[in-house]
Amino acid sequence: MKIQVRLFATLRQLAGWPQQALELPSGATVADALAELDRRFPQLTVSTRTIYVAVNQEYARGTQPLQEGDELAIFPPVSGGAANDASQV
Amino acid sequence: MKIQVRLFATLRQLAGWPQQALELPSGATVADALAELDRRFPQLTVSTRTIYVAVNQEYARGTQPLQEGDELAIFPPVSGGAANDASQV
Amino acid sequence: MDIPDTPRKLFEITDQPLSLDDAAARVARPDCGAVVTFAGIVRGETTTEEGPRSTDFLNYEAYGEMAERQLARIGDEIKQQWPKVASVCILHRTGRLEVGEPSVIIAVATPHRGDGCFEACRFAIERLKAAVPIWKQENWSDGSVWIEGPTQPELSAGADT
Amino acid sequence: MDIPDTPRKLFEITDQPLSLDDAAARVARPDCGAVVTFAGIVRGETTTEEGPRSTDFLNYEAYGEMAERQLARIGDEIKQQWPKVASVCILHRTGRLEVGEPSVIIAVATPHRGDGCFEACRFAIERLKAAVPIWKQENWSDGSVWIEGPTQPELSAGADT
Repeated sequence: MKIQVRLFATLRQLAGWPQQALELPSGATVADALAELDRRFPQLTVSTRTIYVAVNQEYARGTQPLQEGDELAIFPPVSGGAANDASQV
Repeated sequence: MKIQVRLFATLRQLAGWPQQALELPSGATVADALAELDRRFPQLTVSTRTIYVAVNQEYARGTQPLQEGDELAIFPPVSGGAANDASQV
Repeated sequence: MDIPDTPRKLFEITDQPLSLDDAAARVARPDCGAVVTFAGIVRGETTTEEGPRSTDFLNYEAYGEMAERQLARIGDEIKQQWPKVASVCILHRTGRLEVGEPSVIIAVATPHRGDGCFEACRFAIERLKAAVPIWKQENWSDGSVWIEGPTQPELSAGADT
Repeated sequence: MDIPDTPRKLFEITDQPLSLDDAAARVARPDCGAVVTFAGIVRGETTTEEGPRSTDFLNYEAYGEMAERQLARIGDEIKQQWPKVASVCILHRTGRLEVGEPSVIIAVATPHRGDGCFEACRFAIERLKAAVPIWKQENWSDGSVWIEGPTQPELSAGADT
């Protein structure tokens, strides 16, 4: 099955692309997709980095099964909002 | 001595004037000024009404002595601010 | 929210329409990342114990010189209570106000959002309603009345006369 | 603060400049007399443990569709927690922001000021910073870095992989 992978912020910059199709075996989970991405794009360092994952724009766990056509977004901890000082603002 | 009396809101409407000079004996207090106003302008009902008094733009008590040229403001409990519902807003 | 070249008044009684963006610009500081504002708006519909009531417009009257002095004092009180507050602006409009227009706008700027901007803004509107010499006249289709706020015994001249 | 004829979005990710008056107009309701707003502003000077630091500009990137959905969810959470809140608007800007510009604006309208508008506005900015997929890149004279917020363990995909 084929899913769409979207990357944001640091991850997008590390990979050099914002969106790409990924072929996965039927029945694959979010964790399987991350392992496949780690193999194909080691510069993403998804296995050692703190990342959030969303499937079809909802936060998801590694155990979640994926479906054909799903949108899998991978991104670092969010830092929107108030101002330019992540630790204090 | 002569002081300036200023009235606001309901009191201004009851009296029909916003500002007027008032002649008082030397040494008169705020309470003396209110008694004189009550005598000369009974429609103000200052003796029975809840009023605030300011002398030279500072809240004042009845015991405060007045000086020549003082500005004595008399007004009802304030109702500025949020919205059109004094009791709840 | 440009920072103006010439400082504008932080505590002002005015007959001109009020703007939140304008108030926020007046408190803007290069080291402030958080601005909280409060706007008091003229309501068209009010729920009362006697059921819904409809307002046509309001008239606000102020003892302008004293009111601005009292507003500045609220600013001083805020800086004592929340020392990280960098700037406070309180604007109150006078004259005729239509439904939907703001009668009062408060803006408080702090470096970070946890530095008291929410608390200080709330404090300002409570203090304003208690002690700043401004009065509103409510106007309905069938008449008008001057609204008197709740009595503040410590401000009443009668307390010791 | 005119009430617009056509409703504007209450939860929006946009590359256009943000305005407090605009956000307040979006939450305006005839029965609401209180509007509280929060604006997060790009600071030019920040005090850090290593001393003062100067920012040139910020870049914000968002996962727009998901971010707007998460913002709307914050609005739902607010209405559950503060049932008297009549309307919530949350706007976040993306792209390049200069010092002094607001990156996020929140507006909350209630009938009266004691109906939760201050508390709900504060809640919204806390939730936004924790869960809405937006990232900022800080740019100084000598480089830039993507800021990562504190980790929310309950959102991390690795929690049970």
